[in-house]
Amino acid sequence: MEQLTSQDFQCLIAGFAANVIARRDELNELDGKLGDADFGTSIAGGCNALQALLPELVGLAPGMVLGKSGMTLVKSMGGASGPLFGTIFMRAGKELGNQTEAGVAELARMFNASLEGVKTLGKSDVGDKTLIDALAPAAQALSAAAARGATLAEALADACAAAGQGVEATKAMIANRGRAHYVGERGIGHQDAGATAIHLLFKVFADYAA
Amino acid sequence: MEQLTSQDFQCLIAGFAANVIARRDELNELDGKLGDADFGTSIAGGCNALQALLPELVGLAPGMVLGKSGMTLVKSMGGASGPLFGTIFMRAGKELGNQTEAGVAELARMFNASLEGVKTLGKSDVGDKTLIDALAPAAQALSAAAARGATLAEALADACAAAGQGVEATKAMIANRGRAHYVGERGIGHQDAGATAIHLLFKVFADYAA
Amino acid sequence: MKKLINAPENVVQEMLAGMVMAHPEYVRKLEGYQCLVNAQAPVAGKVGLVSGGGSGHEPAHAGFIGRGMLDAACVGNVFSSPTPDHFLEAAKAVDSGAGVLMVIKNYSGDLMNSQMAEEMAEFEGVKVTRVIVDDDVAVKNSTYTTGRRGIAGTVFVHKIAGAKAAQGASLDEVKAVAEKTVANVRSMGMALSPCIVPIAGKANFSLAEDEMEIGMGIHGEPGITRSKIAPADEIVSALMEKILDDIPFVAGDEVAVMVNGLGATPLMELYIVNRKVAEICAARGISIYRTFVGEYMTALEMAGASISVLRLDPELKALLDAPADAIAFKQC
Amino acid sequence: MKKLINAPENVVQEMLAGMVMAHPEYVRKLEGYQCLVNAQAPVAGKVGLVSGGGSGHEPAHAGFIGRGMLDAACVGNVFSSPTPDHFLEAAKAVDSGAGVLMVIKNYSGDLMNSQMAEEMAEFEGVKVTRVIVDDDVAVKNSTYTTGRRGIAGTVFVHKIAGAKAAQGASLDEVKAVAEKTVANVRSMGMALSPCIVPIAGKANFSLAEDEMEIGMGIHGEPGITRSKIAPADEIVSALMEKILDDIPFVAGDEVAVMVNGLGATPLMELYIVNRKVAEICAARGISIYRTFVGEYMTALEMAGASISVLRLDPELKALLDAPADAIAFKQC
Ligand SMILES: Nc1ncnc2c1ncn2[C@@H]1O[C@H](COP(=O)(O)OP(=O)(O)O)[C@@H](O)[C@H]1O
Ligand SMILES: Nc1ncnc2c1ncn2[C@@H]1O[C@H](COP(=O)(O)OP(=O)(O)O)[C@@H](O)[C@H]1O
Ligand SMILES: [Mg+2]
Ligand SMILES: [Mg+2]
Ligand SMILES: [Mg+2]
Ligand SMILES: [Mg+2]
Repeated sequence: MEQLTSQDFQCLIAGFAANVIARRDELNELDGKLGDADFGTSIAGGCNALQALLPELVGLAPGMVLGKSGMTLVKSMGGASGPLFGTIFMRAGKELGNQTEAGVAELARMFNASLEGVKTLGKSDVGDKTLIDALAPAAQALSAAAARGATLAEALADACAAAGQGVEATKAMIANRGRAHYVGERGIGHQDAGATAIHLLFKVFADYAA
Repeated sequence: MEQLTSQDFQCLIAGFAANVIARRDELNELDGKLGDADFGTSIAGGCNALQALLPELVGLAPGMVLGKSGMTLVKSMGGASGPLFGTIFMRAGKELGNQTEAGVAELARMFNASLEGVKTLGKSDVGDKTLIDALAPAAQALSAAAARGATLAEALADACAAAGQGVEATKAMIANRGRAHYVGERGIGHQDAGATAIHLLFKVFADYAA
Repeated sequence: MKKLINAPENVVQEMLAGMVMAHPEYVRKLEGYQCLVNAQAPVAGKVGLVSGGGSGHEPAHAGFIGRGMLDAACVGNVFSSPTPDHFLEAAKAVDSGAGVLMVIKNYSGDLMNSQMAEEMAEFEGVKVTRVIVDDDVAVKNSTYTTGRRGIAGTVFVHKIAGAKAAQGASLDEVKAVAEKTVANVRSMGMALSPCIVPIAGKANFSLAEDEMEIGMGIHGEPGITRSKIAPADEIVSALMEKILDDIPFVAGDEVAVMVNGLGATPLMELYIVNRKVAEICAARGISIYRTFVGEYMTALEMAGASISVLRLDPELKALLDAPADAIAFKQC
Repeated sequence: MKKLINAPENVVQEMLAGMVMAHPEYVRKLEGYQCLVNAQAPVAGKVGLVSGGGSGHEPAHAGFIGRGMLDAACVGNVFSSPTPDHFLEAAKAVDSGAGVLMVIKNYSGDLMNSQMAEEMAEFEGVKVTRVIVDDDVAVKNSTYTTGRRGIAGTVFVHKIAGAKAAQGASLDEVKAVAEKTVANVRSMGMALSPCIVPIAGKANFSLAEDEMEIGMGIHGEPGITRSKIAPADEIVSALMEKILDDIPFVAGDEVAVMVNGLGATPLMELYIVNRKVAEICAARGISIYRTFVGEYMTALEMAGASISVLRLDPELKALLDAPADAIAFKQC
């Protein structure tokens, strides 16, 4: 498989939702170390809404699949992560536009657009100990993969690995944004929950394409 | 010693105060089983006020010594026991009037007057699981002792023993008055705190005259 | 014991000082007594309204001092009745010559201390009379016992008698409407956790992590049943059945409702309780005229709530609606 | 977890239902949204005032709906910002054409969700603007971080902006006075015990039996220092030093003070806190114009308190004094 179709994106969204729901408590616990322990509940709530949305996605263009999913997350999650995760999907969908399929080059463009959206909305950047620290390296890995003409499987495996390293890197950081910044130095050693969910997203993509 | 003078009553009040203060926590615990666990704190507070009052009692007639002590208890204790213990001393003092000494006959009259005062104020009677169940038998013992011409030591020893039996008897009773009545049957097996303090009062008298 | 206090033996004095500092336009302290008095009292020609009892029930009772409610409140130590001299001085401070009504909750201590004060007032030429509130249906009433306890329903008595007094009614009239309120109000509470009297330093009872006590008093006196904790709707149903069946309240009655927090229970939960109270009233054909949700008569940091229902008639409705401007009870 | 609730996932809906049932003369529910709207809104010509945020802070924010304060409040899940559509619908419901000001506490979630709502409102032709409250001096301010948190000082913004809007001021004028309030209010809190988010079912942090945390946030976010519990006066001194030195407040300043309970702390303790607050202000030559003591911005059943100090000028004084008739904030 070198191109992802609408049906693929529907499967990916279903897979992401199922994985997140299964890890709800784990994500709450991570948020608990740095913030208010609700990230798992919040994103699992959003993923329940995604599951309910799935039937409505059938037959839509991939961009709309992602856009509608993003809007659903925004409307159902709340908290800081709702607008951010919503933006990730909405911007990715917008970037894809009316195209009927997405390959490595498109995915690279899409997730870089997501990254820009998150940075603008969150007024944050790489190194702030947020989901950006997973999303940015993943997007970069996709760009690199596209540049060297890698396969979809390779590209997504790279993105997943980069996101994973990004999650690891958040452990050493001191947060500037979100509730995690209130813990300041006490947060060193703990990984960011939002970044962890981004890693999960790319893992679902990578496993699907593998 | 067959007659108690003003100085004797001052000593008795000092003795009662010291004993009660030493048993504050114990009395709180007893009240805690049936009521709100404050009786020790309350009567110990009254006894602190009695200790502060002692210098003012010097030179007063016995009736005034008791009357002033009673008023001090009323003003310093609060709760249910304040008016009741205050009444016990005030009525005893009033009954003695201007007499300069009190023997067995006077003590019998005095504590029977106290008993009547408590019954009227508390709208309570023997068998209600209150301090009356210690005070009534003690007063009766004093009357019996007076009738048979017993010595002061014998009379007060009898009164103390009767009060002690009264305390024991409260264990089997179900309270009708005071906060203890809210526990109803759950209070069976526990002795009344107010009755315990009355027993202490007569123990101080008995030990003094022995 | 975790409390925001200094020395436990100073809590009442320091609280009173803090209240006067916060609300000098409402209250002043009666020098030498644990009493707060309406800054405007005595009001010429107006019956004085005094309440009091142990502290630890804040905002009751000093928080209800203000225009259209209380003229003074005496504050005993935590959960312990004030002594007669405090009641007496409060009555003297607010008497304008029209006499003074004392609103007393039905506990042995409060009864006896206020009775002594009433008798002492006679000697001082102040006309004082009392009304005894006994709204708690958790305790069976009987002439052989002290009878039912006074709990949050007392706040309705303050409001209604306060409004009547503010209208310039006579002592007899104020007392009559206070007694009518007492006759028509019923309450019951429950607790999820105990509270700690500062001077005791430890909880006055214990409840297991999954236990609650239905009928708990506002000093931690035992209730009717201790049982496993249940959903709010079930608890409310149990309380409301006891309350409504007591007078009884019947279809067509108009009532005021008070959902009162005992201290630690969040307002969120009180509103969840109120939802079920309103549903039950609707199902029984009882119409709710006014609802009060909040902390009115607390038991320090006890978790739990009480529900009070007051049956209304046109007079009580008008008096309940009258404006009030007390520290912790305002009606614009 | 011991709570007077039914299913944890229904607490917000049931609370809102209970609020509407209790106070139909103040609020109505916006069908399909977690929003309560002033029963009178929109008021012709008046700027609409909307607030919101996670629930669990009751009476904030829905309890501040009423004449002279808020027109609507959106309520997210416990401690979690509402989504943009709720803010949007609230704004639409209260807009009379004069525009809408949203009062938002400075948390990433509230910021982003309300910003999205602001952008969406533009498309719907509703003029919406925001003011961000960041009064908590426990957190250092910096352009590189999210900055200070918004806590109980927000209630002053509601009161003052609400009074300005009630006077018929324009959106720009209401926003300006809200921003002036934000610029002049500083707060800080502390906690003695954690709280339990119903859906989590367990405490969100733990404190040993002799520990407290200074600077604790209203969602249980960590504070500045965790230490052995100290006497109230010491704690208040520590908080006041941070607060007063921040603007800084200086001798001659006139201020309003709010001593706010976080949930489980009895009013008795809040007044003990206020006593020391007043003493410290007096010692610094700062004069207190008005004091508010009670629960305004809670964190469920957390034990603890926050102190807020607002520096006043003649305009702010007049607006603070203006009448208000909200569910949980009345000024006669
Ligand atoms: N300003 C921001 N920019 C980017 N990511 C952010 C920002 N604020 C928070 N996040 C991300 O959101 C996650 C927390 O989400 P959530 O728990 O829902 O938010 P909150 O409880 O703070 O409202 C964090 O782990 C972080 O990755
Ligand atoms: N009506 C009454 N008549 C006689 N004694 C009473 C009455 N009520 C209470 N008592 C006595 O007072 C004691 C309780 O005193 P205390 O704890 O100070 O009162 P409370 O806490 O109920 O205000 C009881 O142990 C009982 O002996
Ligand atoms: Mg969070
Ligand atoms: Mg007791
Ligand atoms: Mg007591
Ligand atoms: Mg959150």
